[in-house]
Parts: sequence; C-alpha cells; structure tokens
Amino acid sequence: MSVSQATARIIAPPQLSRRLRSLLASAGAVLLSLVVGGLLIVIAGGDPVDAYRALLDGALGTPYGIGQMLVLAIPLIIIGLGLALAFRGRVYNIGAEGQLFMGALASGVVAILLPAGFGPLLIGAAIVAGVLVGAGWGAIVGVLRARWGVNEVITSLLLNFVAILIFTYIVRRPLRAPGSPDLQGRAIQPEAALPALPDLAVHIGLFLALALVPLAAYVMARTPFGFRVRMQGFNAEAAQTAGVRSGRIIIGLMLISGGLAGLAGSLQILGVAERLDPGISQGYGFTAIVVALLGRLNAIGVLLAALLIALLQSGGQAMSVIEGVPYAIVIAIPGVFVVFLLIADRLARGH
Amino acid sequence: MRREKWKAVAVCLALALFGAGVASCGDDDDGGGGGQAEGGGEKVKTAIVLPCGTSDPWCKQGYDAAKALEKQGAVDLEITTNAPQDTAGVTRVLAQYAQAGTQLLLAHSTWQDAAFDVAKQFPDVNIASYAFELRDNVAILEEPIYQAAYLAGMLAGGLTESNTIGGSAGQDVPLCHAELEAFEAGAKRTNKQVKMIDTYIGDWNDAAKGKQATEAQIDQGADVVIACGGGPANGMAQAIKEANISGFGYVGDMSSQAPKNLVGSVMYHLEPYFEAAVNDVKNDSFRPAKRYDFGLADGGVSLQLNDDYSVKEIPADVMDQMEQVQQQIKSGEFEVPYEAGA
Amino acid sequence: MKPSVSMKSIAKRFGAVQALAGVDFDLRPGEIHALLGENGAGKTTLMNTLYGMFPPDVGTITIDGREMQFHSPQDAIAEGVGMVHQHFMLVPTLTVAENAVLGERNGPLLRKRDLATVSARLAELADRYGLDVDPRARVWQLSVGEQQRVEVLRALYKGARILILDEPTATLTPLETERLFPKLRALAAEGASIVFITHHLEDVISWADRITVLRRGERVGTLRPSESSAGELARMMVGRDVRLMQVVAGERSVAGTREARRAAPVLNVEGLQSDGDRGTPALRDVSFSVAPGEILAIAGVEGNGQPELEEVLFGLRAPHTGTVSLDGSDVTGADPAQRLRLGLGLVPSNRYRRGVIRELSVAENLALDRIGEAPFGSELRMNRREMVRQAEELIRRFSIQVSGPDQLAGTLSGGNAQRLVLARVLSRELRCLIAAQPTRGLDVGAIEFVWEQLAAARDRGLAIVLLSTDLDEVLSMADRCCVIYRGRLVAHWPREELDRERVGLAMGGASETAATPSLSVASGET
Amino acid sequence: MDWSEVFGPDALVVLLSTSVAFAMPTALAAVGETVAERAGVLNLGLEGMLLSGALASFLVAYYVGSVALGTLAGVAIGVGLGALMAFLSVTLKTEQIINGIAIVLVAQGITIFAFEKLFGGGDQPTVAGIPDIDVPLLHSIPGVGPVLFEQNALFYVSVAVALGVCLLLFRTRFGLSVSAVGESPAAAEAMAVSVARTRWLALLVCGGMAGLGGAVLVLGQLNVFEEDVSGGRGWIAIALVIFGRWNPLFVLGGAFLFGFTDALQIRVQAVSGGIASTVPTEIFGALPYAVTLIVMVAATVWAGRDAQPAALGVPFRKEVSA
Repeated sequence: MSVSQATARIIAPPQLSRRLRSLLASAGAVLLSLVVGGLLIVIAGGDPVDAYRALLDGALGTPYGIGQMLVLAIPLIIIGLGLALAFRGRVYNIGAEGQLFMGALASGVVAILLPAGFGPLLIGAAIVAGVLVGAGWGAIVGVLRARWGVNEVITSLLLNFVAILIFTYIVRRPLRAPGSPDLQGRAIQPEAALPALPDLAVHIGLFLALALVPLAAYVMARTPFGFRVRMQGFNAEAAQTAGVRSGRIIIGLMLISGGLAGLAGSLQILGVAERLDPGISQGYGFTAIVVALLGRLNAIGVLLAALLIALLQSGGQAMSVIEGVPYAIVIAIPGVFVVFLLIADRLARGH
Repeated sequence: MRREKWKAVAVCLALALFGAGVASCGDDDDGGGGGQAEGGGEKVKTAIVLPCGTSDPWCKQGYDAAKALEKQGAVDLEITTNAPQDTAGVTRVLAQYAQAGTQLLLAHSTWQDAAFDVAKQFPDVNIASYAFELRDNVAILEEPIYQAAYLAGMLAGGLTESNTIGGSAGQDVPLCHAELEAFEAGAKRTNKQVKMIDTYIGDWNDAAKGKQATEAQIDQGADVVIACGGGPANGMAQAIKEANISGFGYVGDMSSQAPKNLVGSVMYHLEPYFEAAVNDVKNDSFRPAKRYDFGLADGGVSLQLNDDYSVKEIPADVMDQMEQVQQQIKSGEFEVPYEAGA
Repeated sequence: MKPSVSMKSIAKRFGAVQALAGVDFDLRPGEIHALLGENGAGKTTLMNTLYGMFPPDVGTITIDGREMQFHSPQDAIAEGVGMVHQHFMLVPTLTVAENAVLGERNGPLLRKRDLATVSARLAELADRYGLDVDPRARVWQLSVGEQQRVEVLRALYKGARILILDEPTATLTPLETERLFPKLRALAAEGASIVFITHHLEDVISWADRITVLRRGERVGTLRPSESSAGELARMMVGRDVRLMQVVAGERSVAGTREARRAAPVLNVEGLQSDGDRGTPALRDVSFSVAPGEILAIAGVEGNGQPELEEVLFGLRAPHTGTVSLDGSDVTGADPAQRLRLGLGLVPSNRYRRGVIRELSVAENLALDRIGEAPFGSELRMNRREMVRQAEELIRRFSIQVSGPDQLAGTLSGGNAQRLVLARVLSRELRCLIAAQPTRGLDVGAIEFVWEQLAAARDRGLAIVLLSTDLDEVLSMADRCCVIYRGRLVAHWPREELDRERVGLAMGGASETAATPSLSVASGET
Repeated sequence: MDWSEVFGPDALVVLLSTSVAFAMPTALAAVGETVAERAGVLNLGLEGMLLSGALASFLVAYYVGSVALGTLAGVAIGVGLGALMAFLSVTLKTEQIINGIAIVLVAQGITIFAFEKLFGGGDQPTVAGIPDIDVPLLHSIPGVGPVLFEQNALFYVSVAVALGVCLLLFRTRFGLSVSAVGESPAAAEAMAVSVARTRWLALLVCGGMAGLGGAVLVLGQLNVFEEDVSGGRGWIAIALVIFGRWNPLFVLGGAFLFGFTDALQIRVQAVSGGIASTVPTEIFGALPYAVTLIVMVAATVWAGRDAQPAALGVPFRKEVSA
C-alpha cells in the first residue's frame, strides 16, 4: 500500500460516500492552509490565535463588516459560477479579469453618457451593456478555440492585458474625472447608482448574485445543456459522436462565463466605485478561479467558497489592522488553499 | 516500490519549497507597529494606510513622516502596508480603523471614493487623502512635486551637453504630466535649446520597462533624466548608473540607488501635511475639511541635492539661478506653471 | 532439451479479476511456440510478466536456468527478451532508428553519428532476416506490416534471443502473414525462441512447433499440432463446442436478400476523397450504396482507410470531395447531430473513446444521444426518472451485466460496454446503421450476441454498413461485400459469390483489381 | 517623426541589443516551458517560478553579495517549484492547468510577504550591477558584435544555457525520451523509458530555466526587486511556446521578436516625444500582446496542431489489465 493510499485511509475511509470524502478533503485543505497561514503569522511576529480571532470579528463583528465582506463576495460568486460551469466543460477561461473590465467599461460608459431621466431603466441598460460586452469579449476566445482549436488558456490570458489597457485609456483620456490627479474616470449619474441596504451598506447586486446560485445549480444539474457540458468535459469525442456540438458548447461557455464576469464588472461600477475606476477589481477574475475550484465546480460550493475567501480577505485586513500582521499573508493563502486542495482531493480519491 | 520513493522525494521538495518561502522571511522587527500605547491622553489616534511596501519611495515618505509624528508623541499610530488596490478593499481597511475609534485616517493614495464611503459610514472619523473633491470630514492632500521638478529642470538645463533631457512616467496622469512639464520648463529657463523626451510606459511597477524607457532616451542623446512613479524611478536609477549620466530621484531620497549619478531628488515631505492634519484634529478645526497644500515655500516639497554626485560639475551660475528662483518661489514672486495635460 | 524459458505457477490478479491462476509455461531454444486462447484468457498478461511490464504475484521465471526478478521491461530486455505488442509500441513522430535507441542507457549523448551507426546496424539485421525497412523513415509514414517489421527489428537490435509476438497476424493481410512466418522460422533456426499469441487456429496449426492453450487464466494443455485438430483446439479454447458462426446470417433466405437489393438504397456514397490524421490520402474515390434490409460489409486490413471511412460517413471527418446522401438528401456537410436526427446510427470502432463515457452512469450512457429529446425531457429540463426507467428496460432486453442503472460505464467489461452501445444505437428510430469493428476484442459469447442483434436489425429492414477487419465476421454477416485496400474499394461480390480465399487475397491487395496500374501509383504514394 | 532614428543602422543596433537583453528572461522561461510541454506537461506555473526565482536570487545576492550564488539560488527555487508542479501533475496526476495557476498564486503571495517583511521601512534595497563584457574580436563585428557580444556575463550564461537546452532536446537520449513521453507515453514505457521520471526531470529543467530567467531579470538588468517584478513575462513565455510550434529554436526567435516589439514601442515613443501625446500610449503598450496573440493564432490556424505533442496535458496512467 502506497504512502498516499495510507494517508487516504486516514483522511477519508473508503467506506465513506464520494461526496462526503471530497467534502472532507476540502475541509482538510482549508485547515492545512490555515495552519500555513498561522505559520506565516508567527514569522510576522503575531499570535495566530489572536490574529484569527481578529480576522473573525473583523469580518463578522459588525453589520458593516459583514456588509463589506459581502461586497467582496458578490463578484466572486458571480464570476465563480461562470467559471465553474466553463471548467466543467474543460474550457479554461483565464480571462475573467479582462472580461470583467470590459463589462465594467461598457456599463460605465452607458451610466455616464446616457441622458438622465431614465431612472431605473438606466441601471438596466448599463447592466445589459456590461453583460453583452463581457460575453462578447469572452466569445472571441470561444470562437478561436471552437473554430481553429487555438488554446483558450493563452488567448483569454493575453486578452486580459489588452482589456485593461483599453479601460485605462478610456479613464485616462475621454472619460477622465476632472481634477483627479490619477487614473480615475468620471462618476456615473446618481440615478444609475445601485441602492444599498441600510447599515449593511451592500448594494442590491447581492440579491442578483444569490439568485444566480440556484439558477446555475439548476442549469448544471437539470438541463440538457449542463449535461452536454459534462459530456464534453469527460470525453469530447464520445460527446461529439452522441451528437453534441462541441463548438457551440465551447462558445456558449465562453459567452456565459464572459457575460457573468461582465455582470460582475458592471455591478462593481454601479454598486461599489460609482465611477469608471481601475480600482473596481484587484484580480477578482483570478481569485474567482480559486473560488470555482474550491467550490468543486458546483454552484453551492462556489457560494460557500466565495464567502470563505471573502471572509478571509476582509477579515485579513482587519487582522492586519488590529494585529499588525502584514496583509500580504492574506494574498498568499488562496494559492496555498488550492495546492492543498489538489493534494487532499487526490489522496481522498486514492489512485 | 519506486513510485513510493518518487512520492517521498516529491513531498520533501514541496515542503522544502514552502520552507524556502518561509525561511526567506528572516527575523527582524515586525513591519506594522502594534497599537500598544494605551489611551495616549491627548495623543491623536491616527492610522496611515499605504498602498505599497515601505521600501517603495512613495510609501516610505508617508511612513517616515507618520513615524516622526509618533516619535514626537503627537500621535498614537497604526500602520497598514501593501493595502489592497481595489476600492472595496481599501474601504474595508479604512472602515476597520474608523471602527476601532481612530480619529485621523491618513489614506496615502488616490482613494477618494473609499474615503467618501467610510466618511459617510463613520461621521466621527477624519480622513486625509489624495482626493479632488472635499467632504466635511475628508481633507485633500496635494502633491505639488512639480515645483521641485522645476528647480531640478533648471539644473538639468545647465548640466546637459546634448541639450536633450528625458522624463519617463508610469502613466500620463496630471501628477506626472505636471512634473515632467515643469522639469522641461525649468530646463528651458537655463538653456533655450533644450529638447525634452517624454515616455509613458503604462505601468507603475515594471522597473524593467522603466529602465528600457530611460535607455531609449539615452540613445536619443538624453544625458539628464527624471522619472515619475516607483517602477520608472527605480529603472531610471539603474539606467543612469550604467550609462553614467545624470538624473533626479523621485519623491524620496534615492541617492542610495545611484550615489554617483543622482544630482539630487525631488522630495515630497509629508511631515507638514500630517502635522497640520493632526493639529486640526486636536483643536477640532479639521472640519470643514480643507485642502492641505504645502509647496516649496512651506517645506512640502524640495529639491534635495546629493553630495556624492560626481558625473560633472554643476555650473556655479546655474546653481545660483536655481537658488534665486527657489527664493522667488518661496517668497511668492514666481509661480511654477502647472500643466496637468489633456 | 533444456528450456530457455520456464515459468512456474505464475499467478496475477488485477483488482477483482484473477487474470492468471498458477500457469506453467516453458519455451525451448529454436522453437516457435503458440500461445492460444480467447480474449481475456490471460495470454498477454502471462507474456507481459515475462517481459517485465509487471511482476507476477506468485510464481517464478527462469531463463537459461537462472531465476529472474524483472522490475521493468529494461531488465527483461537485458536478459534477451523482446516483445512485439499487438498495438505497436512505436513513437510515430520519431524515425525507425530513434525508436530503436529509445530507452537505451549507454551515455547521455545521442549525436548524428550515433544514430548513423544504429541505422547501419538495423539495415544489416534487416537484410539478414529479410525484414526490409528504411531506418531513417518516420514511423507514421510506414504501413502496418512495415511497423511490425520495425518492432521485430528493434527487438533483435536490442539482442533478443527470446521473441514474443502478441497477435502478430491480427493486423496483417493474409499475404503479409504468409511472409511473416518464414522469417520467424529463419530466426528460430538461428537458435532464437519464439512465442506468438493468437486466437487464429489456422496460424497455429500451420506454423507452431508446440501449442499451449489458456482458458480463464489457467493452462488447459500443451500439445503439438500433429497431435490435435482445429476442432479440438477450439474446444480447449472455449471449453465447449463452438457453434458455427455462418449459421447466424445463413438463416436468411437468399430470396430475402434479392428483394432487399431491388429496394431503393437508403445510403448513397459518391466519390469520397479524404485525408488521414497525418494529411496523407486515406480515402480515394469511394462509392457505394446500401438498401434497406441488407448488410454491406466493407472488409479490409488495418491501415487501409476503414476508420477514416467510418468518420466520414458519420460526419466526424470532412471529405475533400464526394457526397454522402441519406434517403436522397445530401448530408455531406451535416454534423453527427443532424445525421442522428435523420436516422443514421453508429457503432464506433473504438467503444471507449467514442462509444461510452466512463464517468457517467449506465443509464446516462444509454440516453447519451437523446439528451433533451422526448421522452427524456425538454431543452429546459431532463427527465431522469424516465431515463432510469428506459435504462432498466434496455438492460433487460440486451442483458447487460450491471449492478444497476447507476453503475458507472467505466466499470463495464468490453462485452457489456458493447451491449450498452448497441442498446443505445438500436433503441432509436434508425434508417441506416454503421457498425465499425462491432466485435473487436469480444469473446465468443459476446460476438454471437452482437451478430444476432445486427442480423435481427437487418431483418427488420435496416440498412447496415459493416466495417470489419475480421474475415469470419465478414463471411458470416455480409449480404454484399466490398474490400477496401489503400483507401480504395477494390472488389465487390454478392453473398453467393463470397469465398474466404478471394476476400482474403483482396484484403491483401492481391485481387484481380488490385493489380490495376492506378493502385500501383497509390502504393507509390504511401 | 524621423524613422531613421529607429531603423537607421546605428539606431537599429542599439534597438536590437536592448531588445535581446530585455527578452532574455522571457526567452529562458519559454525554452524551459518548451521542454515541459514536449514531455507532455502544460506548466502554467511559469510566472510564479519566474517571480520566485527573481526574489530568491535577489535575496542571496543582497545578503551574500555574490551574483553567482544569487543566480544559483534563483535556479534552485525554480527547480523547487518545478518539483511541486511535477508532484501535483505527474505523481498525483491532478489537472495541470489548475496546478499551474495555484503555483502562481502561492508565489505571488509569498514573495510580497517576504520582501515587505525583510525590507519594509528601509531604503529600496539594491544589489551591485554586473559590468558588460566585450567578447574580444567578436564584439568588433559590425552589427552583430555590439548586439550579441557587448552584454553582461549573465547574458552569455543565459545564451549558453538556452542553446544547451536545445542540444539537450535534439542531441541527447534524454531529449529523445522527452519527445517519446510527450508523443506516446505507452510506447515509451514499453521501451523502458519511465514516463514519470522523464516528466519530472523535464519539469525540473523547466522550473530551473524560469528561475534563471528571474535571476537574469533582477541581477542582470534591474539590480532591484519589487513586487510583481516579473510583470506577466511568464504568461507571455507560455504563449511563445505555441507561437514557436514547440521547437525551442523558433520559441527563442519568438521571444526575441516579442522583446523587439516591446523595445520598439518604447523607442518610438522616445524618438517622437510628439507621438506619445497624440497617439494613446496604451496602443504602444498593447502592441507586444497583440503581436504575440495574432502570430500565435495564425500559427495555430495555418500549421494546425500537428506540431503539438499528442499527449500534452494528459496525465499518463499505466494500463494494468489483461
């Protein structure tokens, strides 16, 4: 019996159901990562216990704190759902960050330039614009892969750089905020701003995000599309032979994951920054990859994972404030998460 | 059997890797200062939030100024470095401090939206940031570094033999644009034929690109250069060291990076800013919040010359001219033109 | 005479399967020894242990009287054991010489002149044993027969005195087979000991010095051809009297066939031209048509275009020129989805690559090509209950051995997987069925089942195209038969005129048509 | 503007020599990735390996004061991450794409943390630069000389290593094994070439190359470290492998083409201070990515994927069955 199998026995006894095992695996991974985090905290000269306590009540101590955590969770949930679906079909969209920025740009432009007086319609228009442009940006990648088999990882990745450059230009020149000393675009019209919940101070995009979870779950588990995506992911040739049009699936997945990233972007503009601002995202598109994986490419899982990462990061800031522990630790942890998750996961399944 | 052996090796390597990451984190004093000072009487509970590490010139200036105030016993200081770059993230950090009863928040970057958001949520907190609009409890910090750049430009005009000077910046934003324009204007003042090359590399951190940009300017004959932004400045320093030409440091004293080649640095001093803000908080005069703008006259910015500079002699007359103008600026007779660009 | 190899009570278990249960086997210098048995009898497993692919759980292997502990093929090769696998273990993108040096351990460098020496050595061996191949050719450019020669050559190059050939004739034309064995005989004459694994009785009787028969991981016996008959060997293999396969199709009246031929064709194929994966021509001007209620068998040996034809017919590969039409409507440009809808069905030649999805349940696999169609729900919702219900019925009708509809398809045996594929394909409304190698790798029981199903479908009026490399299958199933050679249909007979000799020769390219100049041009190209 | 300032003989020489130098880190990483991919492993961790290599080499050079040791440290950490990638992708056979991304995330976090921990509050630390060495005779060859033979020691080392790896792939038994396991693992295994072992080694080489790239970036060019100093070079390197059709020589060529466009855009700005103000600088910024993207797509569309190793991205499981 090999080392790993031995460990597997310990982590997850074979008699347990597959689902429970992978759940245990996730839990184990999270635990291990927290241990590593603790190690770093000690090195930074902090006390892990206090630090983690600070982390918890920083994130959950007050309504406002909870609200701030949710604000971060919203884009992670929305993008994570799209990526989870795409990854199920083995379409590795690494370009969510760029799609987010393109979506944000589109809805920002709409929310700034459209004449006032539309009220909520303006919000609607802005969001639609964001989704469409995000989806379109994703579709470029989809078409290249579907039509000529161009590796989507690379194309989506390179397009991130391009998207961000386009965004930068717009906020630097045509739509720059008058008087700003830095890269900041104009503020959106007040009526385009998403209303926020009292004392939580979370924009109502939250409900949209939450509503998407069951929807995504349904699409993945109950619809032929979701099933074809899995077929494609498991065995593309067999899927094709059974009449699945892989090209359409690939483009579809890029449209959906791109569109959702675009949606996340437009919510960041309308609900958080309320102006065209490069600060709407710091690698959310990449963090969402972790979320999708940590969530086991399953909708509920994505929801939980997003909340966990959000808790970690918003709490992590509290930690750095209260315990004086460098925030960089928090940047390191998600990656450590995935590594351990991969290991624990494989061990749980055994060879 | 062999497979197990491989696994064992692999595990070791994987662990060793983390080990490396951890071990390399050495063992000196912890970066952020803990808020141990128990209820420091009239001390103002202050926190400074920095967008970068404290070895970055921009952040170091803020860090040092705040530390200085702490030493004077004026403030009871908390520090956050490497704060997240996204608005939501910064908002969280600021909010954390506001929540912890911090009286004065020094948000050391262009964080207007975050500041406004927190200011609305926590009416008691006072915030100073690089905003461009005022709120009752959000004050504006100005960075008139272009004034010092003008003086630097005057020296550059005198130093250049090729009559070509260069400036590279992270982005074409007003802050940098004004700095480069002033540098050019200053140079023109001491040397009519001066030609200035501007390069915007489109990245605040990529020192390699910054270096490349300066080198390209050097190839175009530039023999005195300046930069705007951490990456560009670091790259510039390395480039002039290798080409052994002259240049000016940005925001902080960068002479340690190119001791022989830096004529000096256009310095940004935050002590007066922070001091003013702290005092306003102390005397309840912070609100309605104001625009803190300390130029050359008030010691907010300065041109700090580097004694080790040895590429060539600075012509005495140029030096005198520069010092005169410095006086005129201080006395207000002369005002450095501010060109924010498109 | 002292045996060069002697294996004592070899046992090997894979998970639940006891592949070998204490098998004895010995091999003498200079003999050609046939290892006979059905699929899954353990022939290959036994030889893999001798070749060091994996160690036996129990048992000893002695070579020239010394006991061996092989941990990898390398150890075996070092002891002079060489193996020619059924699916050639050659790297297509490398040259023959490079394939030969692969895995060699002498020195890190591999300069041009090292390869030159190797090529020289190979060339020398080649004409010593008449195994003509060009050492500088890239493997993917070679025909199947040539590739097999490369394998043998490589084994010799690595100094093999004990040569194992796994199903050497499975992929060869009768002609190539005719050429292969004398060469083996020559090798044996020089003192090499040769084992060849097969389930073809003819080869055994005509070429083996001794025969060892395996059944279900046990040795049934070892005997000389002179001491036995085909019938006896078959009985030893299967453990019961084998029913003669011809019966299946023979039950059908010739009248029925004629009437079928009068009906309008369902599938019409005109002048197909297509390339293989490597961009070399694979199909050259292929035309045929199939009528309802008849089986058109297209016989051929591997590497002559059957897979490409299969893919083109089902829309998995686009032809350069030519048309495929179904019930008169042109479907040349249609993708599999559309063809399925028009009533075209496919039993794919590679059932694990294209037939089933291992990670999905049997129930899901049974509904694979009707997801989103009634009765399995709409595009908005799948009806899993219905899926399971129908699955249970199909499992019964096609007697698929499973614990239940939820069992993962990946856990099915080859036979059951094929039953699953048939169940899925035949349970939908079909006009025409393409059955590619439907019985490859199946045991006798499963083969009979598949043939009965196909015959039944034919009798229900389905038009069937049968692509097969198996002569027995062709002879017993075909109502009409073509032979595909180097991408061309080179011969065509109605059932009445079928005979083993003719078809065999045509498959080898030696039929009367095969001699036409156009073909020699073709062979020049490949 | 005066284009002779960009493409005139002298200008061109300078342009080329800078682009070659600045492309080197990317080039090294790309060649390393070529080895990994030819062996059948898609290593997306490259950016992280580059970044860690940069930090490690900087730290050692800074504290020990030896560029040589620093470089070795960079290589070492790269090899370490290569081992992690191999452990996940080859030993545990988890999804390669995901492993790579995880490695990048870890590397980014740890480097920022460590650097701030060590230097927070102090002056921007720098290490001594290394002087350019003019190769006797060769450097006086007009054109080529200044471009290739007036660079610093690390540059020559890099060139040697890069070419060494090409030889490794084309002129050694290991190289042959690499193509074999990348093309048909089963055949390799049957010929006693261990797929696991070969892929492990390939990934160690890949990691080492990326680490070296990081070292060259920091010790050979910048002499300073800062967070995210690798600035996406690792990602570009991966694109360049497809761009170069998995042939290390073409990949090298691609890397230098990329470096050239990058140097070109900065230079064009410098030459025409004017253009920068009218033409948005972002267009210059996007140029290198656009060029890579277009050429990569074109390469795939025309050449198809036949150059791609057949088993790329597919974990190898020994077929143990009767």
